[in-house]
Parts: sequence; structure tokens; C-alpha cells
Amino acid sequence: MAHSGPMTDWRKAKLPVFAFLAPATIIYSLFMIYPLIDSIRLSFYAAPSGEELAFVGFDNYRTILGDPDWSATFWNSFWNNMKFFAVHMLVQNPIGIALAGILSLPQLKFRNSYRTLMIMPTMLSVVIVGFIWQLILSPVWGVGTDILDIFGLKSLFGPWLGKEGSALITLSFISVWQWVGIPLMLIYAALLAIPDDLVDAAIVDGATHFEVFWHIKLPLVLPTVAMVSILTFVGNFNAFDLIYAVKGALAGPNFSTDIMGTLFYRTFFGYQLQLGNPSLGATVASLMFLIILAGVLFYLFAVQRRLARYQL
Amino acid sequence: MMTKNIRREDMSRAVIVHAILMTYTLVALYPIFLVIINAFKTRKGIFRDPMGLPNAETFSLEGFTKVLAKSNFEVFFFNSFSVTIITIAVVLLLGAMAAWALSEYKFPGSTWLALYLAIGIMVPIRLGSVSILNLIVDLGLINTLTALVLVYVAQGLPLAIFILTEFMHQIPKDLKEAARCDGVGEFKIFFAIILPLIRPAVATVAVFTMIPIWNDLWFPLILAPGDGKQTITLGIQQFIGQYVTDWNAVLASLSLAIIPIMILYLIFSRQLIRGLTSGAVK
Amino acid sequence: MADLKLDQIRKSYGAVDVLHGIDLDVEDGEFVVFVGPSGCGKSTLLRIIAGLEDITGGDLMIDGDVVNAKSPRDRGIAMVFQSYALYPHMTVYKNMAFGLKLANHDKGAIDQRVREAARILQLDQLLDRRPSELSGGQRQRVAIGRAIVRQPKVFLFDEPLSNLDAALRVQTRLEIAKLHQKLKSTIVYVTHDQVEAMTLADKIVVLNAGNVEQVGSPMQLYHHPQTRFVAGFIGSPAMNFTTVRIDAVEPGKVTVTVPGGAKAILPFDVPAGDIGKDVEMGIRPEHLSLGETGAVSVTGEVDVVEKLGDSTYLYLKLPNEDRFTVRGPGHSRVKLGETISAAAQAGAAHLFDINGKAYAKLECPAEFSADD
Amino acid sequence: MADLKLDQIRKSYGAVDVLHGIDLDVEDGEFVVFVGPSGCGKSTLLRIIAGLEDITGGDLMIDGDVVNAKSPRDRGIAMVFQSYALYPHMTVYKNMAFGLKLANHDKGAIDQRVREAARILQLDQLLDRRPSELSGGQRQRVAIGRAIVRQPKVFLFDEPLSNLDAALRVQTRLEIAKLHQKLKSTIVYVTHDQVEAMTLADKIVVLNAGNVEQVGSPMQLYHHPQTRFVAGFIGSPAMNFTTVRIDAVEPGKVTVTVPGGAKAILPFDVPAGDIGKDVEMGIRPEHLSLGETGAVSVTGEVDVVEKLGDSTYLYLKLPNEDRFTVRGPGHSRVKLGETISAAAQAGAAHLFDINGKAYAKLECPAEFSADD
Amino acid sequence: GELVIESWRNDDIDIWNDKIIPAFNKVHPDIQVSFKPSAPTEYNATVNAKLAGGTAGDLITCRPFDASLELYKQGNLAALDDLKGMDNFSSVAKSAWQTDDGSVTFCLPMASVIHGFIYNKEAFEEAGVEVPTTREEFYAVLDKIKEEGSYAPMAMGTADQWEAATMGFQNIGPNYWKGEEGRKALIDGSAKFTDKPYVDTFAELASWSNYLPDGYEAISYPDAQNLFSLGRAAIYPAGSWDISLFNSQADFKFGAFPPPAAAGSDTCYISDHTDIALGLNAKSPNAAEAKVFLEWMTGSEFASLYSNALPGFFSLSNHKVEISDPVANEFVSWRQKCESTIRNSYQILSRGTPNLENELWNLSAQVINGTLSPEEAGKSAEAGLAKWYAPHQ
Ligand SMILES: Nc1ncnc2c1ncn2[C@@H]1O[C@H](COP(=O)(O)OP(=O)(O)OP(=O)(O)O)[C@@H](O)[C@H]1O
Ligand SMILES: Nc1ncnc2c1ncn2[C@@H]1O[C@H](COP(=O)(O)OP(=O)(O)OP(=O)(O)O)[C@@H](O)[C@H]1O
Ligand SMILES: [Mg+2]
Ligand SMILES: [Mg+2]
Repeated sequence: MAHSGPMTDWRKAKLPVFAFLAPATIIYSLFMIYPLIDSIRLSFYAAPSGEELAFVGFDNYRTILGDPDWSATFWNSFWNNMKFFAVHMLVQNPIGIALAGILSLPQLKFRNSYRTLMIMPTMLSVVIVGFIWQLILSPVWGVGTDILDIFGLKSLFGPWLGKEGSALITLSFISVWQWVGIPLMLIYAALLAIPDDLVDAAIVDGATHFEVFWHIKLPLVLPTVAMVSILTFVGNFNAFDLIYAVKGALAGPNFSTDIMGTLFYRTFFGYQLQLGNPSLGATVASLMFLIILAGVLFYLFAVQRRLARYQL
Repeated sequence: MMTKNIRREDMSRAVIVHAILMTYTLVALYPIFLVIINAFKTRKGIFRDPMGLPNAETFSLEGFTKVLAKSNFEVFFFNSFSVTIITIAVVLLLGAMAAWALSEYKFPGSTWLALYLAIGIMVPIRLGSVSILNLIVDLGLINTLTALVLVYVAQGLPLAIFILTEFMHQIPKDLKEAARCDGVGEFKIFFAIILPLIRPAVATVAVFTMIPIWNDLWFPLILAPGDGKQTITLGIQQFIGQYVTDWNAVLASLSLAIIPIMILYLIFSRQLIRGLTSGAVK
Repeated sequence: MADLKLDQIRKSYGAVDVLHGIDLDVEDGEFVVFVGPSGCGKSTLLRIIAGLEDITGGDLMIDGDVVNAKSPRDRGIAMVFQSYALYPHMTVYKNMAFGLKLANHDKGAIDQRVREAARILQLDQLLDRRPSELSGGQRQRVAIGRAIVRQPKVFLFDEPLSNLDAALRVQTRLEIAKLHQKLKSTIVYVTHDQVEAMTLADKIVVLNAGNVEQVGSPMQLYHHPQTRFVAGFIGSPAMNFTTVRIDAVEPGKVTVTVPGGAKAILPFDVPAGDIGKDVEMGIRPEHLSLGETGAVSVTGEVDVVEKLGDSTYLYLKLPNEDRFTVRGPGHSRVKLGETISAAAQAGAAHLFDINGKAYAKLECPAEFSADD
Repeated sequence: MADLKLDQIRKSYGAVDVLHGIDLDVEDGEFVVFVGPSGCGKSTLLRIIAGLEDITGGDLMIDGDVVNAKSPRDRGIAMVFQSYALYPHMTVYKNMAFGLKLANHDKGAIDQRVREAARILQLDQLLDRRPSELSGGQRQRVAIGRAIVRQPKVFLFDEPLSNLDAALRVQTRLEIAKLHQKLKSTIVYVTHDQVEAMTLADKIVVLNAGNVEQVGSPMQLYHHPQTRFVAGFIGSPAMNFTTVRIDAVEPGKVTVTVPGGAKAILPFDVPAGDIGKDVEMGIRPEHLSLGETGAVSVTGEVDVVEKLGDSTYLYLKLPNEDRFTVRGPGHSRVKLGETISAAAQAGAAHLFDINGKAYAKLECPAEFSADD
Repeated sequence: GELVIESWRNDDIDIWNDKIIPAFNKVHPDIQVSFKPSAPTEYNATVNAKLAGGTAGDLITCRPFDASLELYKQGNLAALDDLKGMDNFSSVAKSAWQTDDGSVTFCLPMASVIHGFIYNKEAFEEAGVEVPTTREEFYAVLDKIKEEGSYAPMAMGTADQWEAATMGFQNIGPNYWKGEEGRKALIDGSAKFTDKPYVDTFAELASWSNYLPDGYEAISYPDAQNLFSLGRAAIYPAGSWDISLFNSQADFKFGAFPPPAAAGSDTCYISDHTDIALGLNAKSPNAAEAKVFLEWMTGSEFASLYSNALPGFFSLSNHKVEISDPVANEFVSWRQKCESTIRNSYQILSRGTPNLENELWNLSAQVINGTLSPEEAGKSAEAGLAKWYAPHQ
């Protein structure tokens, strides 16, 4: 974290520091950290049906990573999650960046209206989003076909949500549609912080608006792009709702849309006839946490350090 | 006269730019539009011609009448609203306080505390559901909106602190020191100077906090499913049955559920625009 | 290198008119400085020349071509910004090469030009640094270097020195002057510092609220301001003004009563109709001498004394509450509260009618006129 | 009102020593100005007095009490910041009243004090505006007003004028001077502008790299700089320096060779051991006269001419490449490239040894000495 | 206090509030009852969490077999053997909510659902086909309708997966594996999924893809319901619970027929699945009142009320219930001519990991999607069982 200058020594303000931090830390520790630790503790225990919890060390981890069925499921969901993340990185963030770039063009009319409208999908609940897109993509109701028909592309339409090859990608796109607002908002704010003079200078230097964006603005907002990326990563590896809303916890067809979140849910809470297994569920969650932590640490130490924040 | 001075490339660029923006706006809004128009149609109207506007034949308020008759929508609204608003207020206040302390004061372990407070961004809080439920039961808060608020506050704090800390760093140092020289106490500096100054950032955090809370289904279900305590998302769920889905009612309640969050968003978004365009706090 | 012609340039932002029809000719190789108070439209005019703002009305010609509709990159201009606007993520070298690279110059040519500019500006050692690793003055030079390499027809400078501290400002000012001598390029330069304007310009354009108040060489403006505004704006410390009453006029001569009651005969052609009117007389501090008698003399109480070492500024309060600055010698012994007199030669006085227009001054010793 | 005593104040940030033991006495009602180049520690010292920075070593006393451990609000100080640091969300009135309200003054008393300060600073009309609706000068005055209403023992100013344009700076400078006369308060004022320092200070403290270089009245510093650093820092345009060789010494007299070969006899006491050494001679531009003969004379080629109207600066390149600035009359006819001579009286010269310490000057006409 | 019923049956709120509870209150006006359903997909997780947290309602709607058994084992459900009126239920009816050894019953059986096919009578008339009675006729009818072209022959999709297993595999399967006989054989390990009956079931299922609408891979259960109720499909592989929806939404006449057996087979089998029961939260503070309610539910009034209010949910009690809905009546009449069985994955076989029921969802959907051959599907199901179930190892 970049500090603007010397901070005030806490000894001069002992009580205030404590008073400022205490309420947030207490509520957070009590309702977030304690339950999480309590649950993660479960990953070292097992409770055979009807029996008491017993400490089993790393057995649960061995099961998840060692048992062929479990590890296949686990790695399947991991790789699906990576694909899910890749689509967000390759589609959501570039679209967000591009739209933010366009919105930050000088003298653009209606920019605030555009921005407000474009962020609307982000406000919706996944129940709504899942429902809308199922409706649109349903081969039965023909909204999708009709829309493609407008462009003469009707023949391209397929039951994307139902095919193993395309279901995950389709869901990723739906998620992209919903969440584009976040990178858009954050990067737009960063772009606005770039002084107009820099843009003017580049234009006088003979750059087109695209070149200004590519050579000047983008390099300058790279730290924000990196932050958006890590938020995307954390968000994607915690994702659950959309897939659950559209495909259920079984994440079909044939687990092709199964990501870590759905795997966790299915394992922890059970699904249909499958009983929940809190111990294994907690193990999955702990592994998720480790993966996310690894990603975050990678970002902190390998990426963020290398990205210079330029004083604008 | 006017046009002679306007560069042709500017004109064509403006056309292209607006074409792109409008296309994307359309992509963003069309699905929402679909939900809303279909909410005003009969079931047959919905499924015979989902893209058509409601017309004399297909227009129907059946969904809305059902939703309003069968469920206490006012109550759901009220619950969702109060939970969301109170949570936002608490998250913003406590989050800003903590962010302020973290960004302003140097004390042993401040980096660790910052990291500790950030862990919450990385793990799904659902994982802790059972412990949370037990805790809430022990506190005797089950089936109260307070329970929801507490959990949401804990859930919203990490991101709020994370974002607000960044913004706090941008507040000119002179301003705080001027206040100190003015003889202003630390609390007063925070409440009278800092809080008003970071309003735009606060609006951003409010939006980020609001979305998952308003739309959450899980905690209302386990913490406050009781009569008169349901939130709107939970309310909608009652129209999604096991084998039968009441589409009219679902669409109507979805549309109804969109409205309040949009209003909240628009309120905050004015602050947000101010924040974005004024370079944060200058 | 090129000449520049502004023909009735107007600019409005929505309903706000910022420039009200500016006419101006800049010749090839000329160093033109725009001065004027903050908000008068200097930057706007410069940005219009650069092509960064659209023109609301009128024509802008560079080398005889109307360029109103041309984009900045097609105008052959280069601009140096007040904030320098260096690209923070590029090295000095890249900052300078950026424009050339965009124009698809070949690598060798770019390198040669950048190194040449770096040599001229003594930036050779700094080519690999980033702007954040440079001092203010060095940044300023990089910004200029970035303009030079493009070999533009016209250089535009927008308050390039205002972010520098006093010492650096003097030094960079000298460098810009030398650069102009060396490159012989057409330069349009905006500043609100009249020392810069005086020392750098071949021609100064004084802007006031979106209008050209006066155009002329520094000495013309110093000695023959056509309006009270120009008189007050050019010169430091600023010209002193006080209200005088016109008592009598003769051809080429006017008798006025100065505050305190003394009379003065000044060499101005004032229409007889103005007899009895109150008009404004201006005298520069440096033309007033303490205690001496002269054609015009004022008396007042000293209410501030500022000692600068080489000279002392005495601030007199005249009987009519107008304030006069007098420059005395560095070792002046005048004390606060003393009542003193200061006088000037008749030729040093300026006289402005109630609209702020200067009356024509007739007889004029070399000391008080521009001759170049 | 209070006196202030700094006793061996040291400050380090981690391993970086910023202040190396500052001793200073400020008397009740005195106007003290800290000057020095950027980064020399002026702001740090001021902030230490304010209590915004911890003291690493030494003692700070206000009115005889050691206040090292006191928080800013208990020190009875008020500070005006370079950036003004007005609360952007409060009106002018509230900005000024804020500190008092928190100190639980009653409403009537607050209102009276605020209005009084507003009257003094001519802010009466602006009390309901927010800072964003004020001009730079007005903001500056609000910042001062905010300090005044608190009736502090000591006022601290950190480069309060550096964000203002030239005209406003002069005007505000005068206002601050009058304010000091009126309030008779103790003021510590930081600036890097030596005109401000010269005109405002009772006592100037020249800081250099965390050390006090010299303390004295403006005229003492102007006429009797103890080091080359102070000599070069005080005075505008800056003092000219060139290397001279010491040929012979007698008590109270030294003979030196100036660049170009001419000899000069100067009234300094130089130890015989320094004969044959190269030392630095300094002469202020305003003490050089064109062409005239004097005790010291230099000859060089004019490489820049700057006409300012009232005077002309000529920049000479001496035979040893040193550069001399000469102030000529406004109507000077000297052309670029001409070789000219400039001379000064022996008393105008300053001589510094190789460590930059001034040699004692003996005989000294009133013109070249501080006597107040 | 007030008795709270936890349920996943969102759909039934009206019936409970308007009919069942008022009827109960006529007899016991002093006992307040409220029906609190949650979303079906969240039900298990919610109830588990609430039970763990001690906030669950007094009466818990029971899923059949292991889900409820586990709740009982954890001490969350009270034993109900001593409940008066429990003897109104056959042992088959109770089997879904008993311990493995049958010694304890912990939920009061409420209803079963029957699988079969619902058809659009108008479509059949237009195509000139009769209700099929054999498998061969069934496919002839489908071919005919497909040929005729104005209706989709069959309305179903695989997007939700469970339809493929429940309305497909478990619907037509009993005719292959001979109902209970085959089901028990699977449990004792004497039959395997790689055996012919199971592979054949998968194979028949695979042939359905010819008759399903385009893009059936992305058609969800509500889509299929709508396709049929809007008159766009001729045959709908159904659960009896669909009747009430179609009653309210279809504006054409529809009928039902049981899954056709192969020509020449002497017995037909139907899936008559024990689906829903009501248990007593062991920690309920209102256990006494709750028992009163449960006792009332064993009576004939409830049986008749429930079966008629929810046509397609057939009371499991021994009371004779007059069902007024013709189609529901048709469904229940198959109990007379065919052998009943329950879904073969429910008892015991879904107790381990992988879970057979969930496996069957996935495999059935894949078979119809054509991404897996019937043989592979059989092998896969068997391999899954073999992983944890001793009789199959
Ligand atoms: N985008 C804009 N919209 C509306 N008014 C504007 C805009 N840009 C500038 N102005 C107005 O135009 C006038 C001229 O501005 P300009 O920047 O040219 O002044 P300036 O002479 O450069 O002043 P300064 O010395 O302070 O830089 C000002 O009154 C300013 O408020
Ligand atoms: N928090 C800090 N940590 C490390 N060094 C610091 C810190 N604050 C200031 N310094 C250093 O202390 C020195 C003195 O700084 P200070 O701000 O007092 O200079 P100054 O004389 O006010 O300069 P200026 O005229 O530029 O304002 C500088 O070299 C600066 O880099
Ligand atoms: Mg400007
Ligand atoms: Mg400073």
C-alpha cells in the first residue's frame, strides 16, 4: 500500500486508534473470521454418519487430492474455474477497459448516462440474471434465434447452455455481461485521474485517440488493471451463484460447468440425495482459500511490485 | 459556419464512438427490458412471443396482482430496505473508521491488521454458515433482521476497508494537519473533516456493498426466514416452486425487485459521478 | 518555420464567450508572447492555435492555409505545457522520440534528432531517466526537447516556467531566449509573468477578458501603453495611478491638479471638452525620485517600507487614499509614518481618460520612449 | 504572543538526518523568516514547532515551557499552509469558526472574532462562500483568518504565497506585513522567495542542508553575508561570482587578479598564507556600473540582453567563462555580442575563501553596510 | 406456540393455507400451524443448517430414504412408531422413512408420485394415432407425430439433468428390470448396471433424442412443461405431480398412459415413488401439539384433502380415497394393473460417494445428449457403486 506521507504516530492518539479500529475488527472477527476458522477446523475432522467428530489430521486433504474420484472432480472444477477466470480476464476486463477508454474520451456527450446504464446489469441478482439469460438462450422461446436472425446469423444458434463444450463458456459470458460494470467503473475512475495535459501533449505529438489510449493512458492505469485482475481472480474463484442458479449444484452437463464454488456447496451442504459432508466441504473450501491466497500473494509479490505507480 | 470548423474525423469518430456505446448499452439493457415487458404479459404472451411488447391481447397485470395479493411485498421491501440501508450505514461508518486508523496512524502491527482485515475478501462466508447460525442462536438474534445486518456488516467490511484505505491516502495531509493545528481532536477530525471529504468514495463502497446484500438469498433463508422478516429475494423465491414455476409472478416480482435497487443505485451514483470526475477528493 | 494569422477568432463554451474576435499576425521567426490576467483567454487562444480546441468563429491560418479543420498533428506545431505533461512511464529518450515514432520516422533519424536536441538542451546524461527522477528544470528542458525534435513550424509554450522556483526560472528563461536565437523558430508563448514577457518577446499581445488590448514590442508597451489596463499590467512593480483633475488644456499641454492640490503641466493633447473632468494619471515607481522636485510631484504618508537591499520600496498613501509605490535607493533612511514627497519628469507621466484610453503624449525624451 | 526557543533541535527520518542541531531564539512579536533552497528542512523545522513532527533531539520552548511532548492543539500556535488546507466542505465562516467551536467558545464570542478577522482581511462579503468559489488570494486570506481568530501565541506560515500569481503575491505580502504591525504577533514564516524574506522579516534564518547558515536582519544578510551560500542566496538577481587569484596581502588590504588579468585592491583582511590561492569574489549586479572605471572592473562579451523597461540586464561572459549579470539603465543601447566592461567600488566586493567563508571586510561605506 | 412446518413445497402454500390448515383448525382450533416452505433446491442445506443451529421448525418435511435417515441418526428427528394411526400405512409406504432394519419409523408418509406419459389428445387425433400400449406402438406413434410435423413428438430436455433420470430412466426402467425384483437385486448385488436391463433402458433413453425438440440439451424442466402446456408437444414424460399444472394451464384435453412394456410381456411395472413425508423435529418445544397434528394427518380427511388438492400426489395411507381428477385417477388406476416399485437409486444405493442418484442424473442426460453410449453409461454407474458398496465390489 502506498502511503502519502509520514503517518501520525499512534502514541499521540492512542485511544482514538483503538476506538476507530475496535468496532470493525470485533464485528468482523466475530461474524467472519471466527465462523471461518471454526469451519476450516472441520477440515481436520471427520464425522462418520451419526458419530462424533474425530480429529483425522490431513486425511480429508488426502481424500480430496488423492482419491481418484475426488481428485478428478476437484481438478475438473479447478480447471473449469481457470477457464471461467480466463474468459473474464480475456473478455470482461478488455471490454471494461475499452468501454472505460471510450467513456473517458474528451468531450464525449452523455458519458454519465452511458456509464450508469452500462452498470445496470451489475445491480441485478443472479436469480434475475440466470432467468433472463436462460430465457434468451432457450431454444424453445426463440429470443436468441430471433436476435441472431436480425443479423442473418440464425443458423449459428445452438443450445449452448446444454452442450458440454459450450455450457461453461456461455455461463462465463453471462457472468461477464453482469460484471463488466466493475472493471468499467474502477478503470474509468483511474483514467479520469490522468491529467488532461498528458492527453493534449500526446495529441499534439501526433497521436490519434487510439494511440493516446494505447501508449499513454493504458500504461498509466496498469496498476488499476492489475488490481481489477486480482479482484476478478478472487471473485471468480469464489463464484457460485450464477452457475448454481442456472445449472444447479450438479453443474451439468457432466460437470462441465462445475467450479470450485459449486463443488464446495455440493460437498458441504449436499444436493438432492447426496448428504452434505461438512468436513470434506470445509476441506474443499480450505483448498479454495489456499488457491486464492496463492493468487493474491503472486499478485502482491510478483505483479504489484513490478508495476510502478507513476505520480500523475 | 459551425461545421466548417469541426473536423470531419471528429464527426466520424463521434459517430463510431456513439455507435459502440449504444450497442453496448443495448446489450446491457435489452435483457432487463425483456424481463420488464414480459412481466406485463399473460403467460401465453410470454412464451408465444417473448420479445413482443405487451399488446391488447397479451397485456396482463396478472403477475403483479398475484404477487401483491399473495405476498407481503411491502413487508419484503421494508425488510430488504432496512437491512440494506442499515448495513450500508454501519459498513461505511465502521469501515471508514478502520480505514482511517489504518491509513493515518502508525502503530505496531498495522500491516498485519490490514492483512487480517483483508482475508474476508478471499473466502466465501457461506463456509461459516453453521457457526454463524450457532452464534446468532446463542446471541438470541435468530429470526431478526439484526442477525442479517451483523453478518452482512462482517461480510461488507473487508472490501470497504480495502477501498476506503486507498482513498484515505489521497486526502491531502495538510488538511488533517491544519485541523490538528486548529486544535481539533482526532475523532472530530474524522467525523467533521474526513468523512465529508471522502463522500464519493463512500458512495462507491456503498454500491459495492449494496449489490450482494440486496440480492442475497442464503442468509435470509437460514437466519431470518420467519414471518414478516423475509427479504425481497426470499420473497421472490416463493414463486419458484419445485415442479411448477409461476412465471408471471416471478417476472412481476423480479421487476419489482429491480426497481428499489436501481433507485438506490441512482442515488449513490450521483455521488459516484462526482467522485469519479472530481479526481476523488481534490 | 512559418507565419501565423488569426482572423476574428472567436470561441465560446456553450453560452460563455471566451474570445471575442481576435486578430493577430505573427511573422516567420517571431517570438510572440501572450500576457494577461488569469482567465483572460490566453491558454484558450494557444490551444486553438494548437488545434486542441475547436474554433467557434473566424479563421486560423498557418503559412497561408486555413487550418481550422485540421487536427493538431497536421498543423506542424509543437507545444510545451505548463505542467510539462511528460509521459511518466517513458524515459527521457522515449518522451522525446514518441512523436517521431508515431509519425513513422526511421529509427536512425529519430535517434539522431533526439540526440541533437538532447545536446542542445544538455540532456545527454539524462536520456535513460524517467521524469520522476528529474528536477523541475530538467523536466522543463525535456518538455522543450520533445517539442524541438519534431521540428515544428510553430512552437507553442503555455506558461512553461510557472512551476519553477525563482532561480531556475531566470535560468530557464535565458535558455529559451538562446534557443530562439539558435533555432529562429516562430514561437507563441503564454505567460502571466510580465518579466518573462518583457525579456523574451519580440512582440507582446496583451489580452484582457477575451480581447486584444494592445500589441507591440515590449518597449512600446512599457512606454506607450494605449490603455490604463496595459499600463498597469506591464512593469514591475506596477505603475502608480491616481486621479487628477484637468484644469486647463492647450495644444500639446494640459494642466492638472494632483491629489494634495499641486498643479502639474503635462505634455498631452487633451480635448477641451475634458476640462474639469477627473482622469487618471499614471507614473511608474522607477520614474519617481524621492524628495526631488519635478514637473509632477506627490506627497503622502509612508505606510509600508520594503527593503530589498539594492533598493527600497516605499508605499505612500496620498491625500486621496490612492497608494503610490516609490523606488528608493537600497540604503534609504525613510521611516514608516513619515510624510514625504516624490516627483517625476513630465515625460514620465501617463494620462488616461475615463474609459481607460491613453491621451496622446507629445513631447517625449528618449528615456521615456521605445525606439526599437 | 510569546517567545520561542530552539535548543539543538535535531530531526531524522529513520537513518536520514534532516536537521542537525538548530539553535534559535525568537523574541516576542518578532517576524522570523526561514529561507533556504528546496529540501533544506524549512518545512520540517516549522512542523516541529507546530508539533506535527516529533523531535528527534533537543528542546523546543514556547514562553519558557518545554513543549516537546505537547500536541499541536496545546501549543497555542496557528499554522497557515502553502496549500491553504481550507476545509472544502465548509463555508468561509465555518472554516474560521471551526477551531473555536471545538474549543467550546460561546456562539457570540465566535461570531465576534470571526467577523473581526473577516473585517481585517476584507472577507466580509465572502463569509458564505465555499473555498472552491474563491480566488487564490481570497483563499489565502481565509487561511490567515482561520489562524487569526484563534489568537495564537505564535503564527506559523509555510510558503503561504507560493501558489499566488505575481500581482497577488505582492499585494498579499503587503497585507501580511500590515497584519504583523497591527497584531504584533510572533510569526515564523517559511519561504524560498528571498524578496518575501527581505521585505517581511525582522530576522532571517538562512538554512542550508539542515544547518543554520546565518541569522540576521535582512540588511545584515544582504550586506554582510558570512558565507558564499548566503551571498548567492540573498539578493535578486543573484550576486555574481568569479574566481580571483590573491596576489598580495597587507593588513586590511588584498590585491587580487580578476579574470582577464586586471588587478584590484580590496578592503579585506586575508591571512598571508592564502597568497597565490584562487578564491571567489562576489559583486551584486546592482553594484556594477557599465563602462565606468572603479576599483574592480570586469570585461566580457554580452551574450544575453534582457530589457525590463526600467532597467536592462546584461549577461556577460567573462574570459574564464564565468557569467556576470550587470544591471544597466532601461534605455541601455548595448547590443548582443558586444564586449563591454563593468566596474564596482572596492566596498561592493565580497571575498570568500575556498570553504565559502567570507573574509572580513574592513572599510565599508554606508552604502554597503547594514546599520539598522 | 405455533407449529412451523419446514417444506420444499413452495407450490403448495395455497393448499396448506387455504385448505389443509383450516380443516385441521376446525378440529383443533387452539393449535396454530404455519407452513414455511423454502426453495426446493436450497431445502436440504437450509434444514440441515437450521437443525444444526437449533432454529428449525417443529415439523420437517422428509425427503425419502437417506437424507431423512441421516437426520434421524443425528438425533434431529423423533421416532414416530408410537404415533396413533401409524398403522394406517403399509410397510412399503413406511419403508422410505425407516431405519435399515425397519425397527424405527421417523416420518409420517404423506404421498407418492407415479411416473408415466401425459399426452395431448388433440395432437393424437390430428396425427390419427391411438394411445400406445406396447413399446413398439409407442415409437410408432412418436414416428408418426414426428412425420406429421406440427407437434414436437416428446417434450423433455436435459438441461436440468434430473428429468432425464427421473422422467426418463426411472420411468421406463422398471419394465426392464422388473420393478422391485430388479431394484432389490441391485441392492443385494446380484444385479449390476452392466446387465442387459439397465443397458437396454439407457439404450431406449438414447433413442429419445430423435423425438425431442431441437436444442433439447438446453431445454429445462419449466421449458418442457410450457412446451407441452402451450400445445407444442404431443407427449410429455411425466410425473403425476405435473397434472395440476397442466390442469390449470393447458387449454386442450390431455390423458395419460403408463410406460409401455415390450410387446408380449405379461406384467407391466410402474414407478410409484414414495416421495414425501412429515417428521417431528426431535428438539421441538411443541412436540405434543406437533403430534396432534401428525395424528390428524394419519386420518382419512387429510388423505382425501391432500390427494384431491394436489392431484398427482397420492396418499400413502390405506384409506380409500376418491380422486376426482380424471387424469390423476388414470395414474392411480395403474396401481391395479401394474406392479409398483420405487426409484432404484433411492434406498441405500445413494449412501456413498459417488452418489448413485446424482450419477444417474448425469449419465441419463449424457446418454440422451449422445455424449455417452448406453454401455458406457452402465459401466460408469456400476463403477461408481463398486467404489463404495460392498455387494458390488
Ligand atoms: N471547458 C471550459 N468550459 C467553460 N469555460 C471555460 C472552459 N475552459 C476555459 N473556460 C473559461 O475560459 C476563460 C479563459 O480561460 P483560459 O484558460 O484561456 O485562461 P488563461 O488566460 O489561460 O488563464 P490562466 O492565466 O489562469 O491560465 C476562463 O474564464 C475560463 O473559465
Ligand atoms: N517523511 C519523510 N521521510 C524522509 N525524508 C523526509 C520526510 N519528510 C521530509 N523529508 C526530507 O527532509 C528534507 C527536508 O524537507 P522539508 O520539507 O523540510 O524541505 P523544505 O526546506 O521545506 O523544502 P521545500 O522548499 O521544497 O518545501 C528533504 O530532503 C526531504 O526529502
Ligand atoms: Mg492558462
Ligand atoms: Mg517546504
